[in-house]
Amino acid sequence: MSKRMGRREFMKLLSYSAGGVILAACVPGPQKSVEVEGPATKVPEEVADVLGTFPRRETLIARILTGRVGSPDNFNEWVGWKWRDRGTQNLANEPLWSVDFATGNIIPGAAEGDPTYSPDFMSLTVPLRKGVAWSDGEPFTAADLVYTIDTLMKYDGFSAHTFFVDNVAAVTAVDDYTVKFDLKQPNSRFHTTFLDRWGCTWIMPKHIFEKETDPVQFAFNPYVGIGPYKLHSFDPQGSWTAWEKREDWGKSPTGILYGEPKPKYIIFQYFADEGTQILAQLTHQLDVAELSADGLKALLSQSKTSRAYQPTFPFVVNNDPCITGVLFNTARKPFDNIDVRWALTLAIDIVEYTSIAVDGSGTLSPVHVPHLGPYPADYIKPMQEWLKSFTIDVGNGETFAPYDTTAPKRIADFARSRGYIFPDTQEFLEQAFGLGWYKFAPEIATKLLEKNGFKKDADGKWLLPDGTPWKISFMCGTVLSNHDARNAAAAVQQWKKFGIDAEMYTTENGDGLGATGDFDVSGAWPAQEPWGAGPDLYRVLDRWNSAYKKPVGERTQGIYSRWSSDAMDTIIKDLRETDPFNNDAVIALGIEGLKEAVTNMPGIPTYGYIGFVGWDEYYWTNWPGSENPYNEPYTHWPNFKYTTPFLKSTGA
Amino acid sequence: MTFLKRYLIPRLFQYFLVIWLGITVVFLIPRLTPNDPVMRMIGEMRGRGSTLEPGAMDGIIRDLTQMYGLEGSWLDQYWAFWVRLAHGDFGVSFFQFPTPVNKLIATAIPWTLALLLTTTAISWIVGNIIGGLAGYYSRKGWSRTLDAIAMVIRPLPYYIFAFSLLLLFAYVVRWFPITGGASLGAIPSLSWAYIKDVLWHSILPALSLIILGGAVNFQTMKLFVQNTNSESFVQYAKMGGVTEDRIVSKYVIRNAILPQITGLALSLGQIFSGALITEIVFSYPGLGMLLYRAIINGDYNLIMGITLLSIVGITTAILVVDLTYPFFDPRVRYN
Amino acid sequence: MKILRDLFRDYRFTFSFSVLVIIVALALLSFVSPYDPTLWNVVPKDMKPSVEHWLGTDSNGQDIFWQATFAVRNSLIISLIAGLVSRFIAILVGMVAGYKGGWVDRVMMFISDSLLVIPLFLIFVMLAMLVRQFLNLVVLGLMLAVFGWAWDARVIRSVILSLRERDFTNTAILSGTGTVKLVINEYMPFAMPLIFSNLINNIAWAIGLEITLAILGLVNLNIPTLGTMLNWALFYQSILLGRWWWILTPVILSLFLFIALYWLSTSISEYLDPRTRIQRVGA
Amino acid sequence: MNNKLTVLRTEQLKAFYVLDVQGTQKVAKAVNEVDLAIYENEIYGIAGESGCGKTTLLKALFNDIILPLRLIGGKIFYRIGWDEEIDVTTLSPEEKRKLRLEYISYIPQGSMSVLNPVLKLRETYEDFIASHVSGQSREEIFELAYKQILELGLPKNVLDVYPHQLSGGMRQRVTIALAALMKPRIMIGDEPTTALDVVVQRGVIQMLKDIQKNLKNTIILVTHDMGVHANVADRIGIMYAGKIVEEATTELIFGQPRHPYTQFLINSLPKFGDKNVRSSVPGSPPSLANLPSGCPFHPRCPHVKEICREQMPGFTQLDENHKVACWLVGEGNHG
Repeated sequence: MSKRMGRREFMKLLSYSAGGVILAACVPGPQKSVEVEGPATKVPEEVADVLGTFPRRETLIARILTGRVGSPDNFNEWVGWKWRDRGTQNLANEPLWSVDFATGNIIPGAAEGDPTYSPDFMSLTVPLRKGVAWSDGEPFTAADLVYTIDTLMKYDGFSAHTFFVDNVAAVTAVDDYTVKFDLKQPNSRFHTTFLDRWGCTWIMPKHIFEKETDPVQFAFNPYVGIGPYKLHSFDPQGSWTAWEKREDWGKSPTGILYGEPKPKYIIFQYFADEGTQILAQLTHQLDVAELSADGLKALLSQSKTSRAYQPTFPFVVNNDPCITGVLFNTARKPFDNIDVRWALTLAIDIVEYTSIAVDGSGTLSPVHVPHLGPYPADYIKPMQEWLKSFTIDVGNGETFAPYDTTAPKRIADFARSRGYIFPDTQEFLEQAFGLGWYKFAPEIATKLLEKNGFKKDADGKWLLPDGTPWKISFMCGTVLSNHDARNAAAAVQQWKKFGIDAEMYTTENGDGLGATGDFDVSGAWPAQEPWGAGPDLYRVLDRWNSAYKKPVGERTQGIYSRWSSDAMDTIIKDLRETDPFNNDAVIALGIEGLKEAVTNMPGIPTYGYIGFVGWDEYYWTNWPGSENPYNEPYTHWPNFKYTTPFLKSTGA
Repeated sequence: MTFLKRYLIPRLFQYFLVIWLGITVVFLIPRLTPNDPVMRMIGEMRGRGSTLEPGAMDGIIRDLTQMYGLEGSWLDQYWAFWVRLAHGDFGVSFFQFPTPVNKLIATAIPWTLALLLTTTAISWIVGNIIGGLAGYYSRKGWSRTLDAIAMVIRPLPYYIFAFSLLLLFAYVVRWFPITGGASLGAIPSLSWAYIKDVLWHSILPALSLIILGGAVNFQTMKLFVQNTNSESFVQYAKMGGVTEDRIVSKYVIRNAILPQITGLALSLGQIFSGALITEIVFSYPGLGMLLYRAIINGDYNLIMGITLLSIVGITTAILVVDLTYPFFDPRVRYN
Repeated sequence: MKILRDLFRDYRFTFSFSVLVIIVALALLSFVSPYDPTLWNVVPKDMKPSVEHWLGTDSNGQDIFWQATFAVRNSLIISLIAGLVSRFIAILVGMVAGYKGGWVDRVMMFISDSLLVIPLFLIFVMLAMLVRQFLNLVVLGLMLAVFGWAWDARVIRSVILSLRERDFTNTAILSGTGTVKLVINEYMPFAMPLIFSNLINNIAWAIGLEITLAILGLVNLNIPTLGTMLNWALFYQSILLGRWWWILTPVILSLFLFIALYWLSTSISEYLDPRTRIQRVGA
Repeated sequence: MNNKLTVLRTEQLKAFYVLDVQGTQKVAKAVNEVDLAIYENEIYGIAGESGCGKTTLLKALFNDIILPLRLIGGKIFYRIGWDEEIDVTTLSPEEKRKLRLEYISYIPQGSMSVLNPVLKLRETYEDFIASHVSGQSREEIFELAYKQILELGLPKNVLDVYPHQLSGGMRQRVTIALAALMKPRIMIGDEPTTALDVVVQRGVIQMLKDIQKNLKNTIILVTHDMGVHANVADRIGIMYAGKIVEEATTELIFGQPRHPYTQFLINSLPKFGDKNVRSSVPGSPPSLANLPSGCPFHPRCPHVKEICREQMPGFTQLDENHKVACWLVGEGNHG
């Protein structure tokens, strides 16, 4: 109790210091570990009614992830970037299919089921859901989808224009609820452009767009979609957007699939500063938000009504299908050398690495897909034997088996030493920390480097083969809480300890420098993320396609590591000719692809993307936490609409 | 007539030359940075999970380059910029495509002007009056106390100071709202309820700016007054038995304020750049964040739009000071 | 020596001098730091102040006391470069423009006006983006200096303008005093208090801008400064997590630094100003 | 002693600068046991080298004793009515203020800096007048001011300009006119002619004389220039190291100076037809904070005797209008 008072006192004190009173020495100190229990927060009565038009009990307030909406009165999602997590993708729009990240399944929304490809992959048909209506009451039919594709192909201002012009020969409505696409060349993954992960090709309401002379310039305000919520109002400054449950919610795919959404209003609000945002959540003015690691700790320690995705350490959401890590620019010396890339991998002590990056809370993956959803079962577990037997050539006829199955256990021990408390079951450890990673073997790394002519100087600093000091500039973005920066910080620390002059280089222009190959090492994803549903790794492997690779100085179209191999090209070609719904064949090819990637290590996979969601359960409960993961937990993801029917009002 | 020919016309010529030079520099600098708006947009879409098919990338880049009007050489773009400007048009924002820059600025500017004009004016007036009195009565207890307070407040990093105010007044005692320029759900109108709401939300951001800005003005003015206080004309007026209120206002403050007038004009001119950290801490709407995001995203047209305002604002402020300064200080002549 | 003795008579000077000595000593201590300031995880994380770690440790696993020694040193370097170099330019430009008048004045004011009108913030963000890789302390200091003199040059110029109209200028010119001598002997004493307060303002401005740039992530966050230290503390939510020993270290350090500089400037400028000197000594 | 009416009188006036140096007090004895009796309708000159305390004496006579100058002892009497002598050191600040300009006024050394540079002279006049009279009579006084300006031969528009637009001589005349405006009983001038060239000086002296003749009041004039004293003063007090050492009518001072210091001062005056460079007083004046023992002049005195080093002589009354403090002349009266 006294400890909690101390923290409160400190905060008060800091505020008083604004008035000139600084008595820091009198503040009792806080504690080291994070408390889940917090002080009772007094809820001011006025919070409940401050909103006027939106009765607080019937309203859910969530944070816009992507910031203040720059063009709040423009909902034309087909042109440029439109802040779609303000509620358009997550409430008001429904795509043909969405990925259910919690299970790895596909949720058919506007579609009735999977598409059917012709055997030569030159055409496919899509069945549409019946009984769906646009939020203005007009029925949703095949004509809308056909109109959308025709329009996108007609105007080059649409982002997806080139893609459809390159791929689609014709699109026709077979009947009101069936659409047939004829393709220009075989494409077994064409349907994934309609698969919503965080944006996909959406369907335009024909009856509205056809009235417009220039659909590119059309602002599409008010927004009309087939999702369960419709636009209520928005701030002209873009700081909030309010959505209202449709009276005919039963005519949205969400309503048809899961029943009535519970909150009458949902508002997405913008917060520029995390500290302010936490204060809003502590005072129940914000129900749900994604935070930084320490922001979440602060929220949990101050609030009794807030919870995280997991009830215990590591608290985090670890079912986002991205793998984070380190990406080498293999077009630049010395990163073109496999030995160098492996040496840098073995110079990493993964326990210390994750402790620096995420306080030990990431789930490790030794391969280039994350440890979540279907991937452990389909890939990581089946690959264990291969990983254990995998060796690298250290030189002088010596080999080394780098795989280390004790890494998760060691991370768990570290976390306990920090004071965190969590279950000690094999199942939990595997889910929280993964199955294994690579050994910390600086002596092997040294041998690998010396094999290639690297030397250490008198101060123990590494020199390049030409005798100049080895400097590594690790490129990442300026937002320090993002995982590229977290990985950058951790890797730089590890390599510095190993004797390399490494430094973090933060830039806003990561994409420009990345695409043109003007960097050493980057914190961008070490591999393209998979779709997140089904075992198909086509999306991951295809970015290593040599056909996309451009010389340094030109914008490459593939992954920025600019790595490719003949073996990988063959695997990609085989996969392209495989039916994506043929799981066994897809998995077999996927494993081959991952082996090729691990062997060459064009980027180091470290831990899966983790998010820090904080829910204030004062007004709404039954969130999809780890003990009841009925849906993915984020409010900014497209699937949030499928969570709304399961929420429960506390009646507070 | 000679004033016109020998002073005003060259001065106006200089005025427009400075504006032209400023604009040209602002036109060039973003184009010199490695930040390419097309790549930024692609990066933004990619970073936010959009599926961009690798095969379609070249086409997307081509389309965006064309849409943004970045096809020709810099000279072509520069010419196109002046042609557009002649029609009072800044073009469309790249990042908020296809929203016109004019509209983005028009939505944000009332917030910035309302907040910063008020706070700049108040902190200048209050800071100078209190600072002037404190300088004149510098041996009194209250003067020393105020001086100590200003001295402690001023070095506090603005972010820490603003967040402390927020903690105190919006969390510990909940008198003011935590965030935003108006309540959630409030739609702009000229109703009293809305205006009241906006005022209520503006108190903490305004307070943070006024206190810090006031402390700066206080300290400067106090120093100036202490210097003026020992000038012969003040001593002479005292010898002449001039009443103290006249000495303070017409002899001490009236003279000490002269350098502060230039300062005020420049702060007013700088308003158009917005107050970024204020906008961050209080999630307050305004030009600061708009400009910052435009810079980060390489949104050339939006950068031009906001900085043009800012350049004209400051240049005009300087011009006004130069033209009116002889009225404040008769010793200074037009030259 | 007499000057120093006179100055030490002023409690403000004594205080400021002691604080600055302590701060400079802190900065010098950085040269004997047992830790490399760019290495993380060298001490246990998030420890309260203790005997081993006088000011505790931070969430990056660094010792805050030793980190602060580097921060103070680097912030002093940046702000002194910025302050002194820009003061030099401002005094030179302001005095020459104000005294010479005519086309010299016009050209100089044209340059300074042009610098003044381009929003500084834009320039800094852009330059920071452009040169972040080379953004060491000296470059940052010079960057702040090059763009930080224009305003003060104008202020100094206007002081000179009004001084030029005073009698002693004519008297001095008639008696054949050279320009340089006139400016230094006659104008500098009048401008000195102003220049001192400007110097302090400028140093304050440089430190403040460095903090702003650091909070926005636009400087090299590996180099400890008061700004980057604050940025890391805020990034790890040390206020809401109650890690007061971390957040308060850069805040209190900059507080004392500023108060010391402020008192130093008022004390010295009062000393330099013969009119207030008698008053002060007589007090 | 005589039948003239005393308007200003001091008794054993001691006014020291008390400085606190590293905890120990340092005392500058600027005015040390001065007894003065100044009559109605005369011009009284105070002469001495710079640093002898004459300006401080002037301030004390003006009852303007402010820190760090302190009244250590003695009294200052003004004759307010015909019979009423009051000790003005005991007055409240407001009472002191009211006496100024109306009863006793001050003529500064006429440099640019005594007049508020940002005010037209009319406004300065307005401030001075309005601080002493109110309402209807203020306008009357203004009319008087105009009349007076014309009478004194100043240009008609002199009140419509700023101080910096006037020549030094003109500014000096304006300050004299201002001092005389309310017909004060005493006017005190602090080196009013020093900064002026000889021709202008003569005009200013004439102006002072005219005013005195007109108003029949008292002028106390401080200057180091013995030539000026010779021209204007009726009586002269010679001051050395905080003390009056000789006092007599002008004729006596110039005709029969008795104190060696006075003799030096007179001899340093250039005379017509004399082409030799005049010798000035040898040595330099003593520091007021560290006076020699005995007679403070003894280190520079050519006729120094043993007693001079040990004891300060008292005044010897040579004549009704002539007194000297010197061992050469007599033992004096210490009572």
